[in-house]
Amino acid sequence: MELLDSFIFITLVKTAVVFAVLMTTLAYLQWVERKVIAHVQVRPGPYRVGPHGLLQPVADIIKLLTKEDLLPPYVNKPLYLLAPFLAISMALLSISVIPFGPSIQVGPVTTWMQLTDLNIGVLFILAVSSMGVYGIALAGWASNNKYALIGGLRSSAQMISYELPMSLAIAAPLLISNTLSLRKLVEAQDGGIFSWNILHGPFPQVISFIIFMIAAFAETNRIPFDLPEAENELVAGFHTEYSSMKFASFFMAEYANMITVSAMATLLFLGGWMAPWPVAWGASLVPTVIFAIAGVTALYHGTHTARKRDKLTLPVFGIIFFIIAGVFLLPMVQSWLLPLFWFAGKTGAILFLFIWVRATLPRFRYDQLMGFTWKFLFPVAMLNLLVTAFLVAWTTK
Amino acid sequence: MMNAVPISWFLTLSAILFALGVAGFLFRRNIITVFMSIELMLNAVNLSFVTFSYQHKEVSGHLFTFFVMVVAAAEAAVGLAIILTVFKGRSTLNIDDVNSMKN
Amino acid sequence: MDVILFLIFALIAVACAINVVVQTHPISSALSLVGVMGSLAVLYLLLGAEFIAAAQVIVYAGAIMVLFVFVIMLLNAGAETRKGRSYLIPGAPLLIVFLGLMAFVVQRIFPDSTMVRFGGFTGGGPKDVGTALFTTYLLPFEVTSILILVAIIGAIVLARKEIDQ
Amino acid sequence: MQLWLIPFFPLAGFLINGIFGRRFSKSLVNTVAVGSVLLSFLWVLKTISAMGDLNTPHVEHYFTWIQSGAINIGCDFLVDRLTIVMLLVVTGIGSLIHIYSIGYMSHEGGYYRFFAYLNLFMFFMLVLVLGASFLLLFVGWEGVGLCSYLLIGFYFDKKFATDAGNKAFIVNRIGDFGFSLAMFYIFKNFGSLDFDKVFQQAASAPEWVLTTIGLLLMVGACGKSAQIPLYVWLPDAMAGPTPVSALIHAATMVTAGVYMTARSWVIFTHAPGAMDVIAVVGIATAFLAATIGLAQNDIKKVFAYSTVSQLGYMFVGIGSGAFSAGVYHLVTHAFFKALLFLGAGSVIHALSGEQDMRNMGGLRKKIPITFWTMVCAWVAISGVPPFSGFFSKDAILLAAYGHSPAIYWIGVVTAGMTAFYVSRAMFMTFFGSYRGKAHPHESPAVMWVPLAVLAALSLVGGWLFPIPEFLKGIFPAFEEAENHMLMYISVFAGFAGIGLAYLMYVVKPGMADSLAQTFKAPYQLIYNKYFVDEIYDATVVRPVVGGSRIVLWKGVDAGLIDGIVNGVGARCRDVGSLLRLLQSGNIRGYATWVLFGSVALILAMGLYGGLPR
Repeated sequence: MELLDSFIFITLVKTAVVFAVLMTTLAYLQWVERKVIAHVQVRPGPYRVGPHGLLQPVADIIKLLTKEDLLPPYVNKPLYLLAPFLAISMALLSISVIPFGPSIQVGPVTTWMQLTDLNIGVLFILAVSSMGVYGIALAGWASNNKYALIGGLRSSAQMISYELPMSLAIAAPLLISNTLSLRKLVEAQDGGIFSWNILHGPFPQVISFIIFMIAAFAETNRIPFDLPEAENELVAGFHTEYSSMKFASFFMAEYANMITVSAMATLLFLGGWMAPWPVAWGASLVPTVIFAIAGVTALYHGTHTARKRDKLTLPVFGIIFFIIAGVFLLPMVQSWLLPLFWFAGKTGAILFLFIWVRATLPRFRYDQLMGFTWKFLFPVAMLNLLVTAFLVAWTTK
Repeated sequence: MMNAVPISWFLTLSAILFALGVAGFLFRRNIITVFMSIELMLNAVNLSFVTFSYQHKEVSGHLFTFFVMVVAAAEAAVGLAIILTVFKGRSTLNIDDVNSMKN
Repeated sequence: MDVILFLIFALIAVACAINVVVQTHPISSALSLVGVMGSLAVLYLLLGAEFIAAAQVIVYAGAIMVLFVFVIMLLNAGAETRKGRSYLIPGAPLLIVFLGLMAFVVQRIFPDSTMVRFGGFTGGGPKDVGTALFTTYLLPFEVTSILILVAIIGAIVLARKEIDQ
Repeated sequence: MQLWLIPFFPLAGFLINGIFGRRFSKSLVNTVAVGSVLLSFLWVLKTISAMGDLNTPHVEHYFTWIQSGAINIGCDFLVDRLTIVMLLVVTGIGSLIHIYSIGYMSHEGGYYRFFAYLNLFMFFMLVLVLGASFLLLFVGWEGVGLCSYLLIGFYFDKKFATDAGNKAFIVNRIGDFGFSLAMFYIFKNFGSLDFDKVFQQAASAPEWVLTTIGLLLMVGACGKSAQIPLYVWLPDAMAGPTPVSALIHAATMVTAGVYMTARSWVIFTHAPGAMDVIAVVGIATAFLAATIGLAQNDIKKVFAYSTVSQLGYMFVGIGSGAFSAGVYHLVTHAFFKALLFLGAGSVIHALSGEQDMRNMGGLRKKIPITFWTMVCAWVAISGVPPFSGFFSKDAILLAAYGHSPAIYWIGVVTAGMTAFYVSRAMFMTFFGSYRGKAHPHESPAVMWVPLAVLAALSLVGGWLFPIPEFLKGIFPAFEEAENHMLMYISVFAGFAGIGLAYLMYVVKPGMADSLAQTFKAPYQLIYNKYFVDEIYDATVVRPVVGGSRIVLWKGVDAGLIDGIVNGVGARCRDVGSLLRLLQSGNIRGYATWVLFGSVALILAMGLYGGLPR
């Protein structure tokens, strides 16, 4: 019974940690997005709440929680209430099988940096993400509003259609790694950048990666595939009628899905928490160097500041960065902090890509969107899978 | 004892689900609901297949379930297309109105 | 543990299935059916059918039922109209007899000798299914792909708009 | 020894001409056709030179054709001395006629079709001759029948030609039916259709079995070789092009019956009754056909009846036990009758299609080569010694005398009539003054060279090829009447015929007509061919057609079969209209029935076992 207790205990602790980290990330991802888009558009972005608007997410949360929760009289009530719940729970569910790093030792227990490892983890994620469409479709339908309905219809058609090339794109690296467990998938990519599936022989999965990313944009309804909530034609698409916490649920679901697909891309193609080159060549020093450079930059900008308040904040940030750089040198935390750094770095890069694309690209026309996946992505993904399968079969044995 | 489920429970569950599917088929008038009742029956049968597979400790039942799923997918595509066509022509989803095969 | 798990999900399945039948609105029925499928997926896991459980969710709940929901939304189908004769009189007694007979047969053929335990059968992973699929059941598999192709073509032919010449 | 090459060449020729001939030029078509037959002829010669003396048959097995239960029929080819004789006749005369056809057909349509058919005929004829079992022989037998049909009806846009083709085909079916029965009976009794196995057992079989088989085979031979009562198709077959008449209806196909009976000599020698029937049928045919020939005015009809008559002679030889004499006459007849037909063709060609002898006359000067070659045939067929016809006819008559003097005397009379009608034809055509309107011209070399070769063969073939000596090892010996008197009598009969014809058609040209007036009834009888066609029409054709119409069509087909079919349909409709009440068109109604059915099934299963314990 002690083992069971400890298993449940450990799982509960891990869940709490992951949940807290995820929620914080969600909140701050929103902030980062606004900041990045603002800088792309040459404006400062959120700046008022806290230094550099760092407390803006907290303010947003408070606003969303305290707003009046409107329940329009003409909606299908049970489904209207069910939809955001479905959306957020499906989005959060898939994070449970994603591994963030290797096993760590905390005191007497050794455990994996992962909530649970399914030997069909990839299938699980596919299954859960395929269920995610219900939230949006039902929200659209239950709102009893033509904009919402069209948004929901578009969304379900789009998600079903893009699931196909996505699954095919996922299948190709799986063939190379020969497993469905996400943890083993990463372990198979150990040994530097040329062991990652995106560059790994016998057939580098570059095409597969690109297809996966395009499909991921569509699955998360991000620009340029945000037809379901196209503001200028559908007001706000499927969540037109939602407000307050229910609106926040859809919002969070979208960002959680972004994180999930970014993590999936990292795991499937970019080697998960593996460093791009061996420790012998100084891989363990990379975070220290990066944070040190960040600290130097912050200190420099603190002395040559454009705004008055930055004179105080930027040096503080610089010092914090230096401290973090120092932490990465401690041998006792290196074993789990370094993998986490690489994982978060890769995922963050892909998330940055999401934001970058949002700031850059216009929206698809709807028929182009469907034609693109069925007439281009799907055949290419199929061909890529065939070539991969052929080469894998050729080189095995 | 509490740690194991008799296999007949699974089969009984399958029978209940199947009967409910039949009931849906018989008592519902909406053509889509009737169609979904068929899916429910297929699911009930799938459960029996997987159960038998467990009993015989081999994988064939899973394969049959797999094939049933594929057939169900094909059936859903064609069936829903037919429903769309029917609705386009008659603007009704009531199955009792679609009886022009008589005479 | 297993019994509790089974009972929970069996009850959910039966409740959802009843809901499928009694709801007058097709979209409620559809969502209940998704519930049945989800709980069946858990029961499949209990029976050691990992791959089938995943496929159940991906294919049935994630694709087929979405198609249903999609069509219901497209046709904007309302609650069903009550007209035409009811089949409750011949149907319900027959159904009860049928269910009773089925239960009787199951009890007769399968006495409680075989017990299902989680992990009692591990041959249902993707690898086992795939091996069987591409060796013993290769021909059915290929035939199924033809079936799918035919279904796609049939669906397109049925549902496309007539192009005016 | 690659015997298969012999029929293969004509087959290849047929395929090439049949498939591509339409696009070929005429010279290419006849190169292929004639070349294939010449190759076949050369291969026969090579085979003969390689075979040596051939005292024992040489059999080649190619593949098992039919294997089913007790039946095991291979595709085997057999060569012995009889086959060699037939091969030489078929390919040799066939080559000559192919060459002749180049000239004769040069102005005709369907050129490639004609040569393709001729090649196909050669193929089947060679299969017939080479086949080592009755069934393979039958394949060739039917094949030549088919080609005969195709070639008789070659001018298919003319009704009399297609009618003649149909007549030949249908009459031959009767004979083939007999042949098929014979084969079934052979297989039933001997368990095989191979010649060697059948003949091995035949010697010890009961006589009545052999008599039955022999008579059935005789029916087949009657059809193919135009004997009474099935001879009626042959005169009509003259509707085909003249080379066809020469090749198929004089030299080769019609002799298939003779060949088949000669090949089956073991069966016949053990069935004396069948032998007698053959002899009587043969002499009756010979005599009757000769009398009809006396009064015909169409030059080809005269020779057609002459052919029937001469075939009768061959059967007399067979029926008398003188198989080699029959085959001997087969060979010489092939020479001079082919020559007669080709000569007649040359005359017709010269007169641009005129066939009626009353419109000819005096052609001796105008087409001398044709005349002189036909003179050779004339003397040969008339039995003038020492030309070929004399030897073979004499051999048959002597053998017949040994068998039965009556047959001999009828044979002599027939020989006289033969000489008369051939002489009549010669005198009407070549002597006197020209009575026609066309402008005769001599035929080209490609036509008269084969004539010349055949003329030479007709003259010297008799002693050049001593067939009876050659075949002595195969056939049983027969007693030949050693009586020179008989020989003189038959020679005298021949000269008498010629003299009488000279008297009636050259010295006193009006005499024939006055004789016809005097003996009006018999003249009309033979002029109208004994009204045989009319009798057949009245006794066989009309009853069969009428019976089919009334009994089979109106009674059985329309009444019984249609009644059953319509009745079944009507009852089905009645039952269906009852069952239709179930088909409410309401899908939930159907589902209820299905549920009801499953409940009933499970109940039945529970009540009547099917469940364990």
